[in-house]
Amino acid sequence: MRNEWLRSDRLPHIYCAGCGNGTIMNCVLEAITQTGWDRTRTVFLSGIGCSSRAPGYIMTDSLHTTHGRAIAFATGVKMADPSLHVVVFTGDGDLAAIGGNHFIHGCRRNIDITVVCMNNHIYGMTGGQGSPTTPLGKTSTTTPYGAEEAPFDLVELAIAAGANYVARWTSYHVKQLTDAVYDGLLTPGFSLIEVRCQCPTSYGRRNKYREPTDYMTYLKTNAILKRKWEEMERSGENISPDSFPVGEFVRRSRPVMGVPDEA
Amino acid sequence: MRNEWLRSDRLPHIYCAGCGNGTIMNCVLEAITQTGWDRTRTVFLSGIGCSSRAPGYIMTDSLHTTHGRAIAFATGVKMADPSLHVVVFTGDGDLAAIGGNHFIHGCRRNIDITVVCMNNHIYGMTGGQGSPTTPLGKTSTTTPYGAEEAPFDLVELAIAAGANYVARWTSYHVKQLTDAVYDGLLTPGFSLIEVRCQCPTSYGRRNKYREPTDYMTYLKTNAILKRKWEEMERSGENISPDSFPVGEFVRRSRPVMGVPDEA
Amino acid sequence: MRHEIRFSGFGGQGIILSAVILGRAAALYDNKNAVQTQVYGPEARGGASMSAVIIDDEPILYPKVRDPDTYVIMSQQGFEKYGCNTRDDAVMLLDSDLVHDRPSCRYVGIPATSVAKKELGRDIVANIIMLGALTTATSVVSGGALEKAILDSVPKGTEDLNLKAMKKGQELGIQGESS
Amino acid sequence: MRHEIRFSGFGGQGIILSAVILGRAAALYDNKNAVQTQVYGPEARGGASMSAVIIDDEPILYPKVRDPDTYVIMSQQGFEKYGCNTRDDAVMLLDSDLVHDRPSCRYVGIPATSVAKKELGRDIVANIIMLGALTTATSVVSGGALEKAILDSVPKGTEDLNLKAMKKGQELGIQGESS
Amino acid sequence: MKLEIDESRCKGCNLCTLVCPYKIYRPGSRPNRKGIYVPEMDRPERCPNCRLQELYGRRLCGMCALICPDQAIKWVPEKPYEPMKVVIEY
Amino acid sequence: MKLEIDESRCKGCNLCTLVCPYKIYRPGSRPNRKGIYVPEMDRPERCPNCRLQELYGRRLCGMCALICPDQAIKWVPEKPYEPMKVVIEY
Amino acid sequence: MQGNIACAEGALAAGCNFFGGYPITPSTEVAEHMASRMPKITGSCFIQMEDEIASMAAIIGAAWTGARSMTATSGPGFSLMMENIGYAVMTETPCVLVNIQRGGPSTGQPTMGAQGDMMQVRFGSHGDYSIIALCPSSVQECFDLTAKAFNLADRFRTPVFLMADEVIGHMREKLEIPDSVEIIRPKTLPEGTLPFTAGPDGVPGFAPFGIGRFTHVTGLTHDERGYPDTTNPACHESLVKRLVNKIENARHEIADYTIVNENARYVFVCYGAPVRTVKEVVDRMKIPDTGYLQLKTVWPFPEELLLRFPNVQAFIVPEMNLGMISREVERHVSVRVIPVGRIGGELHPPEELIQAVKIAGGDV
Amino acid sequence: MQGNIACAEGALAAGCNFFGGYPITPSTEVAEHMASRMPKITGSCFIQMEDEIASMAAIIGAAWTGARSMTATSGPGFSLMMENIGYAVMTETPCVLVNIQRGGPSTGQPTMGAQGDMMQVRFGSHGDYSIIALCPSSVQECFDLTAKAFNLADRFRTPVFLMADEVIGHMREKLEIPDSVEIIRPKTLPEGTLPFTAGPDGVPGFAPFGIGRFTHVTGLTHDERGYPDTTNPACHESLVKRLVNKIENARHEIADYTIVNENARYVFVCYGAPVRTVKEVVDRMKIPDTGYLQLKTVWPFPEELLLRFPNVQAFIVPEMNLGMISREVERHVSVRVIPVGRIGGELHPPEELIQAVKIAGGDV
Ligand SMILES: Cc1ncc(C[n+]2csc(CCOP(=O)(O)OP(=O)(O)O)c2C)c(N)n1
Ligand SMILES: Cc1ncc(C[n+]2csc(CCOP(=O)(O)OP(=O)(O)O)c2C)c(N)n1
Ligand code: SF4
Ligand code: SF4
Ligand code: SF4
Ligand code: SF4
Ligand code: SF4
Ligand code: SF4
Ligand SMILES: [Mg+2]
Ligand SMILES: [Mg+2]
Repeated sequence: MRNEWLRSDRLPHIYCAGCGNGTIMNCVLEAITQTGWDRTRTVFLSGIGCSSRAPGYIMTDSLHTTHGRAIAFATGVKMADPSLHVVVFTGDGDLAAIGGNHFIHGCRRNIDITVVCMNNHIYGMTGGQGSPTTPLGKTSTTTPYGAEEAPFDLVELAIAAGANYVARWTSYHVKQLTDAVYDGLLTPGFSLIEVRCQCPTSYGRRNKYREPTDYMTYLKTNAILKRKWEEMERSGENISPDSFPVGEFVRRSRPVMGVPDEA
Repeated sequence: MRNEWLRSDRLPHIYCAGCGNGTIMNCVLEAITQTGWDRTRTVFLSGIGCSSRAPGYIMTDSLHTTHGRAIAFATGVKMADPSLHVVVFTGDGDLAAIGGNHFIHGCRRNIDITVVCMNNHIYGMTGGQGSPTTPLGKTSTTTPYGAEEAPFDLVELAIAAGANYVARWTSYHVKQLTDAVYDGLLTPGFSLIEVRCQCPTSYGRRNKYREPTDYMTYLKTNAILKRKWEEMERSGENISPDSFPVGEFVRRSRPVMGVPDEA
Repeated sequence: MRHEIRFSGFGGQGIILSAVILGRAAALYDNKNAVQTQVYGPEARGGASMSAVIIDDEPILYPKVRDPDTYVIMSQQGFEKYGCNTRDDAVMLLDSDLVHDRPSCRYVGIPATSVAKKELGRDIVANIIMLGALTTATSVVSGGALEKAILDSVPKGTEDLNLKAMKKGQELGIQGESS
Repeated sequence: MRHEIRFSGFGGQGIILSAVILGRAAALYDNKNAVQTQVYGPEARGGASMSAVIIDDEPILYPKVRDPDTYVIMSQQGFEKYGCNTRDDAVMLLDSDLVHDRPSCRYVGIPATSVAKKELGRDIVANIIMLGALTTATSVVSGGALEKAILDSVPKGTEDLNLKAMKKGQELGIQGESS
Repeated sequence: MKLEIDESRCKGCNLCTLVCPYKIYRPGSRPNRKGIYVPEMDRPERCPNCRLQELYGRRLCGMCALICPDQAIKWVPEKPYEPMKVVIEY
Repeated sequence: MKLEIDESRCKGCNLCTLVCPYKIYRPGSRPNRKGIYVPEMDRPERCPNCRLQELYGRRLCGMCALICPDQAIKWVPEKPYEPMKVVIEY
Repeated sequence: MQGNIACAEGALAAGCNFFGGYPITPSTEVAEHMASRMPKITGSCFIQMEDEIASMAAIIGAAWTGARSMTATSGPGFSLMMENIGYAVMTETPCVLVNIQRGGPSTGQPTMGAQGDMMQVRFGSHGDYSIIALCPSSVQECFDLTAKAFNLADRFRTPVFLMADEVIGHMREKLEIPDSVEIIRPKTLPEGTLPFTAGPDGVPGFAPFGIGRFTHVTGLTHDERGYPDTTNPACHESLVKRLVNKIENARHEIADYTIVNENARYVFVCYGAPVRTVKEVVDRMKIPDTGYLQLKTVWPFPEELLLRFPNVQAFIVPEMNLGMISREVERHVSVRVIPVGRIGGELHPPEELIQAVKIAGGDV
Repeated sequence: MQGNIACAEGALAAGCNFFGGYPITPSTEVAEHMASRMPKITGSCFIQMEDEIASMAAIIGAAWTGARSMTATSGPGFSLMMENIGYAVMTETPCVLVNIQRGGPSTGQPTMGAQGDMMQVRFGSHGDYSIIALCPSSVQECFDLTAKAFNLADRFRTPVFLMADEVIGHMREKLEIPDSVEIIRPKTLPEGTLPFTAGPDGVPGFAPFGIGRFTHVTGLTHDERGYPDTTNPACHESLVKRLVNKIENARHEIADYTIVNENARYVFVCYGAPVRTVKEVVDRMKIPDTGYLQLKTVWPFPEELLLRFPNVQAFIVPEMNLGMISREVERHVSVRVIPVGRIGGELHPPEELIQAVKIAGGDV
């Protein structure tokens, strides 16, 4: 049961009311219980950020590391003992700003870990600065006049860098997300599951989604299934700049590292 | 004339006999003279590595920076004075190992600089360790039994990260390379020109191409024009693992940064 | 005269902003010296947050509030963490709906949050109500100075709402449940 | 007896390997103490590179060669940088095709590179020829020790070639152009 | 099984009100001791999980609990309906 | 114009020998003072650049100079054939 | 106004026109304020970089175009900047770094004040070097010293560090903004002079990029032309000694301090937030026999100032660390040195320092 | 055998089974040797990471699985590791770092020897902390001290630094490899004890990942459970003081040194390459009245050893930097301290030290 994986002595967690991170934790733990993995043989890692606090609430061994470096630490854990299951929680800033290099190298090596990125398009922990996934024009404390730098597409980046499994969902799509995490956990090699999620406090507040429920409605409305998205692209249909495709983008078997011999 | 751009008091340079870096410098300077850029308004930057020594032989202002960071320094130069022309020389280690994050962020921001990567698949300067572009199975001092990590495709990475211009040639294709650099220089936004080139000393020696001429013949033989490559892929033709496509891969106009207002 | 004022509540209530406004009122419009400080942590979002102001006619050297004479407490947890060991001659303004305990010193209970929500339609101005009450229930700051400082500090378009909240607070500061 | 031997040439000639082999021969097979050091830079690829060995019956404390009694010089630039201020009682082995100047001390010229290329087909064994010559032209190392050290150090499959080179060097060490 | 919101965890975000197909949750109307408006429940026994979880031996629907960022929603056994007990009583 | 290899720069890599369509460069056979086998030239006057550079006012072919990693290949004006001078003499 | 905002305003007053940064508590407000102000100032650029390494790189790049450039960070980010700080030192790049110190080591206490990076700023990059570090103890000093930092950076062609702390950075008090601040730009490089040839003060003239002086800048050991010369011991020695001496020999000129009660027997040596407690104890409570030396310049350490107290029996050094600058004091004096280290985030209360005075006086 | 290779062999002899590194002159041979040896040893992993930050991260991750893990680097890479070094300190992760020092600052002199990172190793990461640093002066000591470093790392649950230099790292001399080396693994964490509850020596038992102890490891200030508690001054103070004291209080136990001529009047304090010159001067040339203290453990600085020379008139401290450990000596003694700093890459020749003795004796 999912609850057994929680450190209930640490709850409630520090997340703001309605923060998507808590939901994502639920889905990841749900997926993990489905794999039947042993709690003593599963390790969570993270960097720094709101998202990266997640492992602290989970009752396994865990490393809450330095900002951006979780995948590099995870590489050490997994290569030193491939029989451990390794899952990384990270944020958009942690993964794609300061941690971008470890991210692409994790994908390239195709190291057998699963990375769940809670992408709230903002630096939540430090109070709402722009991140490399802040969409053009959106406001943050460091883009008070609207973001001028184009954002990354984390899915494309992971694919180009070589990851074996890449999917994107939102914190609204709890079932699909759970399934995607499950698939990611079981696919040998590097798995990235990007989860677009609400940060009502730091992002929503400045971008018209102060209420968690409004924010979630926004996510629900703008997430378009990959197949549908491709159709729309093909037919030249007008796609809202707020919309984005969700689904599984890659599942393949490039050479991997850190897969236990017996697997 | 190309020669005017050289610091002849520093020649001969430190490169080994037959090193491809010198050739690439020639092509870049040839392309630059074709643009008619002013030597006083052109700045070269580089990180650390054999390749990164190139700016030291060019008679302009130049910054030979720290390992992997040239693009970050270049971002400072270009954003502080967009009227300067900014060109970065880098190596595969410099760009894609330690510098990978600045690389993808340079592409994402699409900052108006031109990056020439001298990709010799090895850390030349430090004596021949494997790099993130060392092909599977090739030997180096840190992969004495053959590389086990899959290499990056720098072109795909640059495209996924958002660069406006991306091309790949080899040090054999001096004319095409010159043209590609010329196009890169003139395309607003981030341009990456990957040049596969010979390092007879550190790579060739351990991988059966000790003689520069043999090495160059190898490059010539295995570089396949992009169009032909795509045809071969389509027709399911057997492509040698040593082969790679060359040509222009992307030319587009995503939002850019650091382009002077009057341009 | 020297005053040390401590504010506490939970994250999102504008505890720090309250102190900033008070400090500004004292320094710019009451012509005193003022230093504003705070304690915050990542937990501030849920847990108890605290901010403080020292107001003095003399220059303020040591900047930290150590033994406040005035408290503004807006949550039970804030009360427990920062408001339970008051000195006897202190005075405490508390949000009477959210703080369930009562201090041993003199206090004035203000139903700031419910009034803000019900009468003004926005619970985020509860802190301004508390500030308003401060001008009538204590002598740390003048109403005029506070009004100017509020106008300096709140987002454009919300001036009226905030002034209304201040006025409401001034009334409640006189009427409120008190000991 | 103490010997300080300095090797110089250009990058790629195996200047460091020569010193390593010599040090190994002395330490492991002549039962002396030996310390090997070098100077190198990025320029070593083109410019002059230098390595050195101290051989002594006593433990070697200060490890750097400061006033060599023996030189092995394989390029003109190496001569200019590291071989021109020899002490009078020193002896220098030089590659007579590549070093154009001659020292004031006793010297033995060995056409190592051209012999290596012409007679043995591989110019990379020129350094081994020089080492061979060292055993006959000086007393710093014994032929037997050198042979063992060479066999320890060279890539598998090249033992014969290298031993041939050593033998050739031993001959040239006696016959070579000398002062 | 009985549906419960753990008041020590709930932060009043109302996401549960958004996802329940049965509209069992409604935004709370009064703050609790901590100042939080915990949602109110409208006939929670309508939740299929309450009714059928034991029977099916697995969780049904569960959207609310999956989406609740604060791990505040749970099902607790209700004494009178424990099947074991039922068996014994008859 | 006369084709020259700058011996102070050439490192003997032989890449010029690989690319010249006229096979003007041949691997050197004797080391120079620095021990380098500088390529030898076989009738360099065949190079179109030597003959036509001045005439066309731009560099032709130029493969060897572009590929030479050591910036060692250059064309230097040859006194007797300098057009200016020619004009004066006649 | 908040100390962090005062830093930003001080920088803008000094003409800072390039800010490259990466957010980190408790320095974030510096960047945020720059982000809102700079886009409105022509010729200015605010850029949020991908990390602190890139931030430091970017401000160095910008400085070489002649911009007045700056970054702001806190402990973890500061640690990441160490390599490029060394590069700025070696290449003599004028730039300003603000470090709003928080509790370390590691992620430590992100929201609490500390002064634990005072040795790091001096020794945190590899190799031998010197830097200039200033420490404000009030919001006004945040403004004044940041503006001053730019002048020192240009004057000595070196990175200058404003080593504030969370206490001062997040404190709000009145700030008087002067109509204008003094601005000293770098000496220009005379025609015909090599780019790294220095005058008697050890500081070369500055030729920014784009003016046709064709300067090659490298972090390798280089000669006066700027060309690498990495295996020549003499070249390295003269370069590095010059870099160190141009700062160490100017410690008099750079020293910025306040001395109160020269005749005191118990002398506080203090900088940053603890100055406030020291002032409370000495200026307000007037504890007998006490005086103080407030260092606004902490590095280069102005050791000669320690000699200005003829009757001193003990130096008391209150710091929000386990004793860093007290180590430096110990090196230079023979009287007793009493470090009063305090970590955990709270400023020393006056009683703690009064207690130290008692200890110094043998009362305890 | 070369010093660098001896390091690698020492590590392997000590059971090192995880190496994460990034090449850099002059340390590269350590990694290269590991790359050729480790793939042949079952249960061992050599991995070349994308940079030094990742290398440091990887060895910490590996250490938590119970591996004996190590990296090797030089100046620029060392600077990049600073943040994660602080993390290893804060999380009490046993691991070994080799730094083959080269000439700095910045890229400096990549191929020349130096000892310029001796203060950086102690103070280079933000915040207050302590570490253990060992300095070999021969190829044999490279082997011995690297092996020892692993034991100290496990014994004290802390990163341990082998601070060698290019001179020793690239020197070749005879190495005697013992049949086996002593191996001390960390204390295990007793059942029922919290993961960060320490015994009287300040060192907690170690529960590696995978054995069901569910340890949460964080670089934030944490309580004995390992849970973050970042705004509680007492928690921070007790944690950081314990981390510092577990090392500083054990300086006796950790000290590794050689003393020659206790009755000397002129005493060299030396470590690393300059030990060779000191030995030449004292042991071989037998310059009168000279003796020495060779520090194999430089940090924690074993200050009490300075008291072992009853007749000392001057301490002479030869270093391949501008005077780093001499600063530490100055703090602790009242006799004259003569730093003999030398930079540029060349080891002090004997004459230079003899000259220093003359100066100490007033002959000059
Ligand atoms: C080296 C370093 N730089 C900066 C920070 C400050 N910092 C903490 S969290 C964070 C951003 C987190 O953003 P993200 O990963 O998106 O997480 P979120 O809080 O949004 O979940 C930053 C910049 C840090 N801790 N360390
Ligand atoms: C921070 C840091 N790490 C490592 C090094 C050592 N180093 C110098 S060059 C280099 C690799 C260069 O490889 P590449 O960029 O491919 O250049 P090449 O020499 O092959 O042209 C390395 C690792 C360094 N100088 N700085
Ligand atoms: S700041 Fe944003 S991301 Fe962080 S806990 Fe609050 S809502 Fe979640
Ligand atoms: S080592 Fe390789 S890359 Fe470096 S100069 Fe030599 S050939 Fe070129
Ligand atoms: S489990 Fe489903 S039906 Fe039951 S309360 Fe939750 S959301 Fe509603
Ligand atoms: S989703 Fe959870 S935290 Fe949010 S209101 Fe519902 S029960 Fe409370
Ligand atoms: S320019 Fe062309 S034809 Fe002339 S020598 Fe060079 S390669 Fe040959
Ligand atoms: S290409 Fe240049 S360097 Fe190479 S052999 Fe020809 S002339 Fe010499
Ligand atoms: Mg985020
Ligand atoms: Mg390379």
